[in-house]
Amino acid sequence: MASADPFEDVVKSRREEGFAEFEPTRKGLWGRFHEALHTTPALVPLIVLLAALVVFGVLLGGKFFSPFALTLILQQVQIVGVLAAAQALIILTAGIDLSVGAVAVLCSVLMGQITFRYGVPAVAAVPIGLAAGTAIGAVNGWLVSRIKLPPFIVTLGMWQIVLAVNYLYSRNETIRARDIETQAPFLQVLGTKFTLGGAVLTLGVVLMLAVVLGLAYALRSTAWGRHVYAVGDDPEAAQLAGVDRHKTLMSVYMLVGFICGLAGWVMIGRYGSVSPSATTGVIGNIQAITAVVIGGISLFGGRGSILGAFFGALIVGVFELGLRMSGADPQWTYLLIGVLIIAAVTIDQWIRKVTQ
Amino acid sequence: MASADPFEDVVKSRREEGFAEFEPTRKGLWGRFHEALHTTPALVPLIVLLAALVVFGVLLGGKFFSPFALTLILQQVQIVGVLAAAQALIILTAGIDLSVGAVAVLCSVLMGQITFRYGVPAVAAVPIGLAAGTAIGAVNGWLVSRIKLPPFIVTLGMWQIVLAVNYLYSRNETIRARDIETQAPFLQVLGTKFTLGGAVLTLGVVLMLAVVLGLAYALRSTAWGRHVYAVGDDPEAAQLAGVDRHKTLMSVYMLVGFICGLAGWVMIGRYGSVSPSATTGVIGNIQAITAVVIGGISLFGGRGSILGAFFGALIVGVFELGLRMSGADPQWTYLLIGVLIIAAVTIDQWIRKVTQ
Amino acid sequence: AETSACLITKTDTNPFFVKMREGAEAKARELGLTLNSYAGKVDGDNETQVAAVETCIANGAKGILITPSSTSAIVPSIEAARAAGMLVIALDTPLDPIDAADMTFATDNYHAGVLIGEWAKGKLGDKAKEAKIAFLDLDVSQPTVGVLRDQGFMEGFGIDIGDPNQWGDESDPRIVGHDVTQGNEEGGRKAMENLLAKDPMINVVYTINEPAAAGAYEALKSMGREKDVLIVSVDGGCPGVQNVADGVIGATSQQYPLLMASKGIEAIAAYAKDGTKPAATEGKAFFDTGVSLVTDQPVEGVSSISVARGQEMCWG
Amino acid sequence: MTAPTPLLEAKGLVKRYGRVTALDHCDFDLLPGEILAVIGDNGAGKSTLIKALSGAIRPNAGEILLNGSPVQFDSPNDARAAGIETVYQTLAMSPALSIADNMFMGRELRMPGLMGKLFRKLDRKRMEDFSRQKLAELGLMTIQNIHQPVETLSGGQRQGVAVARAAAFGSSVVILDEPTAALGVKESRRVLDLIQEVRARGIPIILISHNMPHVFEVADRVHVHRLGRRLCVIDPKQHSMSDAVAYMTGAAVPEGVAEPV
Amino acid sequence: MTAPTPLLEAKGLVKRYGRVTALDHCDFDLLPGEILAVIGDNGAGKSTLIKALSGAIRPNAGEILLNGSPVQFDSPNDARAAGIETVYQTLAMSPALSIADNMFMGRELRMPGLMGKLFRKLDRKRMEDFSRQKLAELGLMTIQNIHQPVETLSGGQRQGVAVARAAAFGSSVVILDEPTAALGVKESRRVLDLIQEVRARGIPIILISHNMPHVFEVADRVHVHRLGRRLCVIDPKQHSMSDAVAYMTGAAVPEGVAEPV
Ligand SMILES: Nc1ncnc2c1ncn2[C@@H]1O[C@H](COP(=O)(O)OP(=O)(O)OP(=O)(O)O)[C@@H](O)[C@H]1O
Ligand SMILES: Nc1ncnc2c1ncn2[C@@H]1O[C@H](COP(=O)(O)OP(=O)(O)OP(=O)(O)O)[C@@H](O)[C@H]1O
Ligand SMILES: [Mg+2]
Ligand SMILES: [Mg+2]
Repeated sequence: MASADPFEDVVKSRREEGFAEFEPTRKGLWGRFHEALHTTPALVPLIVLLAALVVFGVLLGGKFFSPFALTLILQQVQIVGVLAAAQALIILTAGIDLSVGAVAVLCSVLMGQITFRYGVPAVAAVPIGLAAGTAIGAVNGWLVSRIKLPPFIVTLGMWQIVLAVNYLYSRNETIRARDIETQAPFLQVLGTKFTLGGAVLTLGVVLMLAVVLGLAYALRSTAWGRHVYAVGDDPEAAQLAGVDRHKTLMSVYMLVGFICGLAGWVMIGRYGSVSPSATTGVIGNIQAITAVVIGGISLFGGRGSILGAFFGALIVGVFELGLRMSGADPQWTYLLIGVLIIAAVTIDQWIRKVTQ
Repeated sequence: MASADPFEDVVKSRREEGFAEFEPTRKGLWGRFHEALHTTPALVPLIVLLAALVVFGVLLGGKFFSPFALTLILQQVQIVGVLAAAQALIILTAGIDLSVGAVAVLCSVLMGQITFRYGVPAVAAVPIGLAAGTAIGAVNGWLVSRIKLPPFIVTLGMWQIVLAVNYLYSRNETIRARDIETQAPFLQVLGTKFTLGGAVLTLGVVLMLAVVLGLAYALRSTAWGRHVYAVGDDPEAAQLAGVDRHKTLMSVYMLVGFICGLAGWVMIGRYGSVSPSATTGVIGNIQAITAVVIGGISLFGGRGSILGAFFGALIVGVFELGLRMSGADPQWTYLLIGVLIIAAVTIDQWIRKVTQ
Repeated sequence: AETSACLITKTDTNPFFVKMREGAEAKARELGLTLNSYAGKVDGDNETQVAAVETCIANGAKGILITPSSTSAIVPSIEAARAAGMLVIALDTPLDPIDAADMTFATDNYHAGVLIGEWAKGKLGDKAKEAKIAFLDLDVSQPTVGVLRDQGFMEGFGIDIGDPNQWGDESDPRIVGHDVTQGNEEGGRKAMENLLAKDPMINVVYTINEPAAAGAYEALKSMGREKDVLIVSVDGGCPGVQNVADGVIGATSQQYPLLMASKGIEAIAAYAKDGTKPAATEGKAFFDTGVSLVTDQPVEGVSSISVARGQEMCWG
Repeated sequence: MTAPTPLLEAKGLVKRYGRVTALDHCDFDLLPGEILAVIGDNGAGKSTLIKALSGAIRPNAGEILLNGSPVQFDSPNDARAAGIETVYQTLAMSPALSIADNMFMGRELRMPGLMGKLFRKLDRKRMEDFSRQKLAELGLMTIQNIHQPVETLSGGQRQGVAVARAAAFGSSVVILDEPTAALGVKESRRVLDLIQEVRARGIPIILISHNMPHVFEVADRVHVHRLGRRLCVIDPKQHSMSDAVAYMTGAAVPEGVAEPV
Repeated sequence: MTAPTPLLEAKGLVKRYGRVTALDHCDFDLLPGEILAVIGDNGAGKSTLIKALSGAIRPNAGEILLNGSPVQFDSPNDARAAGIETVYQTLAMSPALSIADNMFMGRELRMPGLMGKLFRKLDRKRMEDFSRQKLAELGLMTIQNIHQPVETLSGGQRQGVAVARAAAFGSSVVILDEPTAALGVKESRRVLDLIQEVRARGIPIILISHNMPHVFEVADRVHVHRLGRRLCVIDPKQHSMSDAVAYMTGAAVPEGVAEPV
């Protein structure tokens, strides 16, 4: 045994060392593409989206590539797009929010009823609705973060509660589009149309884009965003490393509630009327989760990009409109969308694999 | 520096050592109770279940504690109970199965239609239906395990596909109970009633109990069960440790498909008729997941017991029957069930905390 | 003990059933009955209805009013309830077989469809031959009401309906397509957009109910086509009739849920008192609570009532 | 020599996990400016002790005193606010985030000017340069890509990041739980240097290690932990490594202590 | 001395992760019955090398030969089927499962008789007794509850379980990636004994370690890894620890090798 050998002395004096360097292994366009895929994971769903557009374009010809059809897709995904952005935030924290759709519907009902039942001006009713959404988010967040209940259960319960409150409070009454138009047009303001190079867009679409891009920036380039990822990745580790888990979760859930409120406002713009029985209340959550997962965000938290979720929403929108335009009947459309969703994620996996 | 000190020699000769022992810290009944909670996590939802029974018993009196009402709960949770057992298996592997309800409905439709449309005897149609369920499970499993798609997406797609196939294949036709009774009574055999000490049970209830207990045994006391937990806990680690991840996942998904087939057969027994538009196809998945999560199984896999899932299903069943019997109107019932689900899990958390 | 009754509706989110419940509650209060209400979770929810029937048996109710989600699948449960000595009355939708219930107080949904179909055909006149029709239905699971209304419209309009238990199997070239709406504004708008993307020249729109019609109207309006398309619908709720007045909907078939419900409660009260069971309308297997076409643009050969009259009779 | 007031002190700490007793009325003290080593068998309760001191767990009984006055840490952030910086044995990193993100977790740098103030934009470049430099100081020159997520680093590289973080930001106490376990010869050496640099800044250090030569090289006092409690504190200048090993494994009993089992 | 055929051999292994090169045309050989130590800086690629040898990753290029014939391992199970048993640096344990469950993962014992055959019932008692005994042999006497989930064990206890597993079940090659990193003095000593016992059974061992005294105590040959490839193989009897450290850190270049960077 040579334990008296002062082997550590060899490393006691510091030498100048360079960082290990290897020859770049792949070059040219293909190499750049690989590199880009690695640094920007949202590119993969984007590729799938473009592929879907091309396929339907070829199948349907000019009818599909008309500004009309393409902007229709944007309009149809407005609400799911906003909800998917909210859902993505929660899923990044390793949670899940089943109440997003219901909260959106309740907020739209509140905005409408507060205006029409109590005569509050619409410009005040909208902030009240948004505040209500934020408050519901805060309750969810508190239960998840303080009482440490599983997000699935908290938001499942909240979903039922919010939907029931929504029906009970509205007494199941719809506020008609015509009435809103004449008495409180501000509620519908996000439905305002404008043309941009032949494409007809609404303010709701612009709001959706703003929400998605704003969140993408905040998640990538602010400390808050890093904390959201850290909490979702490994909450124990994040807390030991100095992240305030409670504060981060509360901010996320409250922001999500607020965004759901915005979605409710977008709904009024899009449908004109205010109805408690909007389908979004029932399936908005699954639609949003689907978009998020197709967009490549892990349900286990901490991995993925919010832009991916947005592309995920668009992918589903393209499939739905494309299939309807090609004349598949509703039941077949339903079936084919199932197939296409699986196919989209398979292609996604495949791209990731060959570009490993 | 003393690096020449042969300090390791101290431990070179082995001494007799005893295992570290500390005085047991808590004694008596309370200590035993703690101990039991630690070794049998399913006890916590069981306590919540008993509490719910007591509360409704006090509220509703003898009406609720009649053998009729109590066995009614068992009959009403038959299907969700079986689906929750299946779902629990998948969730233990860190997956999720949105197709369970739809597969159950499709299997019941297949059993019915194969008998009535093609004149195959019912004793043969049932196994065909079960095989179909297993096959769908195999497809899910293959996509999850081989193509490595997220289970959420695979089963979301499969859910839509199966539901659409179900409507298309059955041509939206319901096979009436009377016809089944006269022409193929074997299909309804799980609806057979018998009395056991005043309580009316059906073979379907017995089947549910058998499935739950059988799975509980297999998960706890066989190598396969340990592998299921290991794969759900940390798939990488399990594979490095020598578990065949693919084989384990395939066996789980196929078994789940088979159990969904059984659920379909139970449905025929319970409802008498065979209907493609059974709601289980649409909301069976959420019901099953809810039961599983209330039962204390982690959605991140690898933790929890299948008995817990069963108690979770019963808890929801008790809430629903109790609220209905006390005459709450439907929206209030939904609202209260939402509150109660959150409350149940809060109590669960609380019990875990005080007995830490 | 006090007499209790159950009302089981398909869902309780559709205003139609909300009104039905209000009617039943008002009548029950008047007659001193305890009323427990139940509803399915989604359209076509048979399972929850079965559980509700079982609860009514456990509670020892005297009678059940039910709008069956699945007309045949619910029958075994209904038989069990009747065996337990309860009076079972089907509201709005008959059971299959119809005599599985003690009595049925219903509108004929098929007939409601026929009325709007005939009206649309008459309104278009000769142009009916090259009409382009969009069908906005309820759900892919094709619940019975949706099928009856849809197929009734086709018959009224003169389209070969193929299998009467199913929509979507027809081959008439005038049909642009079917899409599903869940019976609300949201679904109505999206379905309309989808069908317009398929064929922008649509000029007749059948809708399952008035909320779907309102949604379809929004889609048409955003493309500037609201003036040259005929929308027809079924239900006759007050906002719907108002929409007829505003020109959003051309004509709608009005039903009377409050009437059905109050009749039903009266029947249960009578049965509880002396065991009498209600009788059917002359010549029919059920008690017909009637349906009327509401429009201000009457068409010859199709009887209709004015919007003003419709507003008086609307539910709520 | 009269003892100075300990900077950090613990009395009678108890921590139980169900049937398991991890700390059994354990005492502890850390004097200002010293390097205190904590040694003991696997499972003796060393990590549990420092988790209690750094607010990561709450003990069932006992009290903790900082500068002589009792404190209660409900979260690691409380302890950090009191200036206690810790490298946990599990490293406490977010696997999917990059090296720089992990180094600066909870104390991120913002861009100067408007972008930072108004848009709270992170200064990526500054954080990456700092990380690269700290890792180079530790001799971790094999890191090829500074954007690599921490989960893709080798075991030693990961540990290096955690140690660099604590040393760079430590303010009043630095706790290191087996900081060199996964490190190579050169990298371990650099960590020992770093420990001495930190001490030279006047910051006391708690070092848990199984490497006796290293412990005896740097420690001022050695806390020997056995079966959930402090067995004794020895002076490395007056005791040999063999003594220490004998005490901690139970092969010998230090003077004035009754063998506990 | 003519070289015997290597039992396990690798030629020109390459493994890239995106921009990172972990193995750069690396060669490797293991002779029958020897203890081969692999040493190298943090991040040199040692773990990646043994992952390639044990089927845990698939190299981008290069070939692996077992007893002279090429093999391809698509999964760790393939390698295990060929008799290669590995302790990974990350330990590869299921955190929520108990010690015995982890020890016997993939090779569970069934009850004798009908219960085992028909109902495939596990023999819990036998597995627990075996685990307890193996842990006692390693000196891990601080484990208080054999039913404890592995995630609640201390760092060293966890590593002990992993090492005990590989040593107990190793059949033709045993690979140990830093098996003593988290272990105490006594426990490390026992692992070294264990390694020699395994070799005495005729089973060759690959030992990755940063502990030079241990390496030089037990190894027959030392593979020095640097920057993703084998720099040289040295005989511990003819080279000093200082030489080895100098080679692996790049402070000196062994004869006949051109400095790669
Ligand atoms: N969460 C827990 N649940 C149950 N037992 C635990 C838990 N954490 C630690 N223990 C037990 O407490 C004892 C002390 O563990 P600790 O991690 O403090 O040991 P250690 O001295 O740091 O050992 P090592 O040198 O191996 O890191 C061990 O027996 C361990 O099994
Ligand atoms: N999945 C991965 N993705 C990207 N880079 C990786 C991945 N795994 C390993 N690397 C890189 O490959 C190199 C070699 O890593 P490896 O784990 O083999 O080192 P090692 O020699 O075992 O080091 P240590 O002594 O610290 O364990 C490191 O630079 C590491 O960052
Ligand atoms: Mg430790
Ligand atoms: Mg390594």
